Amino acid sequence: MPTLTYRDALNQALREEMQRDTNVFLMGEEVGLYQGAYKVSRGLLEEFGPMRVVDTPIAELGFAGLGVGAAMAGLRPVIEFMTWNFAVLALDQIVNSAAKILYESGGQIPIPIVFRGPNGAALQLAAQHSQAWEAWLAHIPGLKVVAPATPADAKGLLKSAIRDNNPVIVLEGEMLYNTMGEVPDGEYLVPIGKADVKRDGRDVTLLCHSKTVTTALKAAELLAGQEGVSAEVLDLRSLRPLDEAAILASLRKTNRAVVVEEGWPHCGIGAQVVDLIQRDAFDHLDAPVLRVTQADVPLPYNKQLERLAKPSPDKVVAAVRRVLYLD
Amino acid sequence: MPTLTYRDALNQALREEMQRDTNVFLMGEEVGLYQGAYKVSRGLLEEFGPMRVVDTPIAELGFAGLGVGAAMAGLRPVIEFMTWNFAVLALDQIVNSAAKILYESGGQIPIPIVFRGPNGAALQLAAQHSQAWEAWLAHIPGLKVVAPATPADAKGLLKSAIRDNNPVIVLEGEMLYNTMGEVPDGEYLVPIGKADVKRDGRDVTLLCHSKTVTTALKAAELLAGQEGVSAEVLDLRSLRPLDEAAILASLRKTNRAVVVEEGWPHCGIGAQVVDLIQRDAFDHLDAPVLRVTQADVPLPYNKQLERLAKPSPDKVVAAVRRVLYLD
Amino acid sequence: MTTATAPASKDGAQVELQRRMLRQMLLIRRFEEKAAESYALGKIGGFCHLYIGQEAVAVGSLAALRDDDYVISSYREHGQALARGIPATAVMAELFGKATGCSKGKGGSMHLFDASKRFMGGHGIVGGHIPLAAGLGFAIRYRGGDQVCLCFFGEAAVNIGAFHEALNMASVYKLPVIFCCENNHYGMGTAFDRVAAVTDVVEHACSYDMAAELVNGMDVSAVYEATQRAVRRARSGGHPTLLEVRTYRFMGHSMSDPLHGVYRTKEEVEEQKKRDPISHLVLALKEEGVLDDAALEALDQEARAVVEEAVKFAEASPDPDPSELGTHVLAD
Amino acid sequence: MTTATAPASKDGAQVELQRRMLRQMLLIRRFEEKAAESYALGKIGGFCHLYIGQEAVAVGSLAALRDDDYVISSYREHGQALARGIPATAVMAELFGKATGCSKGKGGSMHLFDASKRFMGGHGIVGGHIPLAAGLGFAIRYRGGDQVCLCFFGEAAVNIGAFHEALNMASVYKLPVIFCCENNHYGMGTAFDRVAAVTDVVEHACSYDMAAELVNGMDVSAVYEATQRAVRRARSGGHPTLLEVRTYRFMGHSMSDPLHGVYRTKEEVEEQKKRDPISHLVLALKEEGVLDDAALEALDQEARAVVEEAVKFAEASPDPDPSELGTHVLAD
Ligand SMILES: Cc1ncc(C[n+]2csc(CCOP(=O)(O)OP(=O)(O)O)c2C)c(N)n1
Ligand SMILES: Cc1ncc(C[n+]2csc(CCOP(=O)(O)OP(=O)(O)O)c2C)c(N)n1
Ligand SMILES: [Mg+2]
Ligand SMILES: [Mg+2]
Repeated sequence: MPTLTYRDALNQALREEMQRDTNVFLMGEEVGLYQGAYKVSRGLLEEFGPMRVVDTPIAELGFAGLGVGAAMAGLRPVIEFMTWNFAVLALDQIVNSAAKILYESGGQIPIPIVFRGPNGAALQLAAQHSQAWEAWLAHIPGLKVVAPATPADAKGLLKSAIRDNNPVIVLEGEMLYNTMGEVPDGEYLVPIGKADVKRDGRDVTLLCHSKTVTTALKAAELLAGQEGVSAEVLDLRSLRPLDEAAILASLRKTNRAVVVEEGWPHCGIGAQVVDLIQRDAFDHLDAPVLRVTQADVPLPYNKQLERLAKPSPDKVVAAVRRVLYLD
Repeated sequence: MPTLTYRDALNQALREEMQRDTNVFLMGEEVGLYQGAYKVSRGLLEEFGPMRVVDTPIAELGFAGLGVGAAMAGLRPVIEFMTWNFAVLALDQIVNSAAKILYESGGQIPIPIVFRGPNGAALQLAAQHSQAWEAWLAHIPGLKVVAPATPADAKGLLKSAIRDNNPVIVLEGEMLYNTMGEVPDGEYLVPIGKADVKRDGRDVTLLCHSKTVTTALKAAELLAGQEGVSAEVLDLRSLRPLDEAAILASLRKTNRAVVVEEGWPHCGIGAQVVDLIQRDAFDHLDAPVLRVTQADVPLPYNKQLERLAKPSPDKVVAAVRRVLYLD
Repeated sequence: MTTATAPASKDGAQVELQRRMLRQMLLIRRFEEKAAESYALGKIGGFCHLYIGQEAVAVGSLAALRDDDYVISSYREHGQALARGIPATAVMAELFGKATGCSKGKGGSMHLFDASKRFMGGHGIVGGHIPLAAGLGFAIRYRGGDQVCLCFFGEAAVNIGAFHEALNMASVYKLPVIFCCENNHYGMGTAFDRVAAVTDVVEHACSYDMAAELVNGMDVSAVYEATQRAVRRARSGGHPTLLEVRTYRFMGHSMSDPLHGVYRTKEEVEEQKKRDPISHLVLALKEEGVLDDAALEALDQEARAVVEEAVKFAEASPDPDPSELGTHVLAD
Repeated sequence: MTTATAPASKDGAQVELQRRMLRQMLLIRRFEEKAAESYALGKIGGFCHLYIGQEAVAVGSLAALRDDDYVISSYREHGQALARGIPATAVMAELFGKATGCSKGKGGSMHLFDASKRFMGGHGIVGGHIPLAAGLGFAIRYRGGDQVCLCFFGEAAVNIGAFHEALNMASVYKLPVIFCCENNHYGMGTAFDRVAAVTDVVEHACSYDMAAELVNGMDVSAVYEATQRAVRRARSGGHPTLLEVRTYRFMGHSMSDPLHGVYRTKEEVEEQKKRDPISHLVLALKEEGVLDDAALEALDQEARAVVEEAVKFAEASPDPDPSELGTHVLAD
């Protein structure tokens, strides 16, 4: 299987879907001439021309809404936000237009649109540019939300998102774009709504998604080495809908869990996962489910403070030790 | 003690604080000449004049940002959103300006501002006008979030919010504006961050806020009558920070809990409350904590469907029966 | 910018068009009166924004469109839905929240949809649908079609960012969109001149290098003709137009708002009622000798009958099945 | 709209002012060169947007302000922070993320603050600080003061809704705000004419009944004088002004963007460099006989020394204490 970066896997998914269906187009800031702020759209303008790879003004609300309107007419827009931080300006269109028109119209008008771009912190971009929005987006009925962690999942989930007849949020990671992995050639779809066991284990389940999959895998290594603890790493991949069956199955096996996420703690993804587990696997729980999240602060610029604020393998190990009552 | 409506209690709080501190001003759509879309600001223009009771264009992002700028210069703006549904347009200013400037500036510039208005569904206003945003707002560090359920709490919390040196979100309820209750005259402050036992009980804790306090109280009545179940009703009042001590104290007494909220389930306030309880009172829990929320759908216009979608005393009773293993 | 003038002479087709427009305006007027009545009786819930006084805008502009064009609007859209040809039965049933409504009872007054008529809603966030209109226009251009998209909104929406972002994009991408601003001078209880630095909405067209026209919204023919010119521009080169149509609402902002309120005087409303677009057209047709009292009465009776029928249909229709609560959240 | 012209004759104070402005421009230029160097060495992280080429805008406009006026800007604000008088040490330390930085190391390059200088940030969401400027202006008017607020932003921000909402409100409420658009022709890799229907930013003033002026941003005196006129309008009647200052950035958009990239040619950048605002002023002063090579060299050495000192200070300063992670989330 070819090895690709996460960036190129996304690029391949876009290219293949645009070749497959002329209704698919890409729109956003710098996606065309500049080849994408993070080069995800490299070469697409040249291949598909300016009607299908559309540079926009800085007008997140406007071009997100334009995308929804185009989807109302049956096109399949892929809207790139340079980062999800700026998409906060467009939430009205995502929430009040994209997620509601099908329902309000009594089922007449589906909105097949993808909103995608990097989510969460990179390095030292400070508070306004370092936010992880999955909890907000997953809160909204009418949306689907995915957050791939590997190049293969990035390709497979983006392709599924583009073919879905609903608004799908694809959360990428700036820090993931350069990561490498094997990616199946050609037709390769990862179904939305399916979690994936990234590492098998017996003693505890680490629930994670996007960048925190790496964090969890590193923690699992440490745990295997230092403590002889066998941690299962379950990559949620899809945050709405959650793969409840997979989460519960793993939990029933390990009886202990730690949820790791990049976002803030209060009403985060982890809170929902905890809610599910304690509700549907109460009697299987041998310890409270713990969470590792970003510190509950705006992200600071200083490098040391920033590192302190982010989830880390060490923090995950510490949480696992607690759920295993090793302390 | 005088009996007032929730609306007039808010009005009194605004009037008193504007009399007390000339830095306080009110701004929003229709707050002045029209006396407020829901008449919360009745009479204020006449008393304080157009510089302190300011009608705005329909420009939620703009006037929210204008308020934040005024707060940067030391004024204490109260920004009214006609409803929180429209505030989605202003979230960038709330999240990226109001909640971050103190931190980004290394503590130099506090933002003493209140954002207030009705939140959640009223009657048959359909999907775009019937949304409860507390989970989103409570997610954000740098904000405080309160949601009063009674006229007295409305007065006491709004006054505390206006005197707070931070951005405070005050979530009101259109369906609450006409409800009556005793309200202390003059200086009356309810501290932000304190829950309130609205009804004492032994067997189960109902955790609620805003409109669902009434729902929970009705359910408690039904439970006392039909089942001889003694339900404690704990009104969270403050959603960020949560009064964790009060929640845990009640739970340690009753060992069972149901969280009732108006918002959607996924990553809702209830999820965070569940997370807290199972983490810090795991050994006190005799049953999973259950949640009653709005159905996970955009709110429909039709009256019957709308009723089906909303939390109700019956749904709370059913959940309580389950946590008591009465079924 | 030019102001529309009536055509010099009339042929049979024109008379026929005007009679059709009169019929539509009467239908809207009677429909809205009945909606008010039904609202008072508690048959209609939620917000209900009536169109009385503004009939000429929907009727005149939509008369200039083809069936395959798109239409999109705000929450004050009953009149546009009817003028676009959605049956009064389906519109009234929607207001009643019934399963037979044009949005299956799930949308209500503010969210009327009929995809078969390319009537794309009914939207409740002020200004929020203006970018959607740009998107519909974008889809037309993408496919190389010669349709247009007609987008209605109130003057108060001009103060919100979405309007500006959408107009700029429509001009940059050359989208066949007609932005039809119904300037009725008030956004709820706020007069436009209290909250807008410039009250001639057409001025904004200059910032976007866009064609614009200021239109008398009480003259249905003027609206029709101005829209025709805009449609021509849009169909030929995809050029967008900003139409500012001056009109007036004779009722309160919504059913919960008093008739004139504190923000305008009773006298002002009475004065404006003298410009009633229906009377205006009736007078013109009578002067031309193509309408008499009997014919008018017949048209009016016809409108009333259609509305009666609509109410009966709505009353008799079932509520959506409870299972509908969970359908249409996601498409298959 | 008028274009600024140089004053007819010069007195000692004017010469003094021009020397001060030259000193500031040199400081900014040398500071930014050093920032680029430090970024390459990994001493500065995150995004870093340099101001080289645009020095005359910050220096000319801020020279027209009083100490009690407010200043607010975007993420490309190193130059403005320095011209406003924040010590180079505190600015450089902030870029280094140190506890001695003007934002205690928590803000970084994009979030420079100094409340004592009424420098209100450093904001990273394009257009997001323009409503904040209106709010600062509102506070001035609320208190009956005669200060002004000067707000810098790039031309690409004109396409976003916040700009329009803020300008309308500033005009409606008569706020003493000067909206200073630094038109450097590009927003990242996008030329303005590819994404804006109208490329003369001043045109937008018409929609808001606002005074406006188009200014040569490579001529520091022209910027100074235009700002003075705007300041006068603001102090007297609270009238806002939109200044469009035409300038050019000689570097990439940020440190991670190549010097010219695919969106502009090397030749274009070289051509623009001939308009260098520093050379322009130096030439003028030399022609007037008030500056010679030695004096220039002395000024430049002084600037270099200040910057050296700033880097030393930043290097030597400590990181914030780990406990600072949780402070300043909320005020007491
Ligand atoms: C963004 C937003 N803010 C506020 C409202 C509440 N609101 C509904 S209609 C309206 C007035 C709109 O006036 P205009 O655009 O002139 O349309 P008209 O009602 O006159 O037809 C307001 C403020 C809303 N729906 N959306
Ligand atoms: C709302 C928003 N969208 C996108 C970005 C990413 N971004 C940062 S700077 C920039 C270009 C801005 O150009 P301009 O306003 O002309 O300022 P300049 O960089 O030229 O000084 C973009 C797109 C952002 N910060 N905020
Ligand atoms: Mg209006
Ligand atoms: Mg620029």
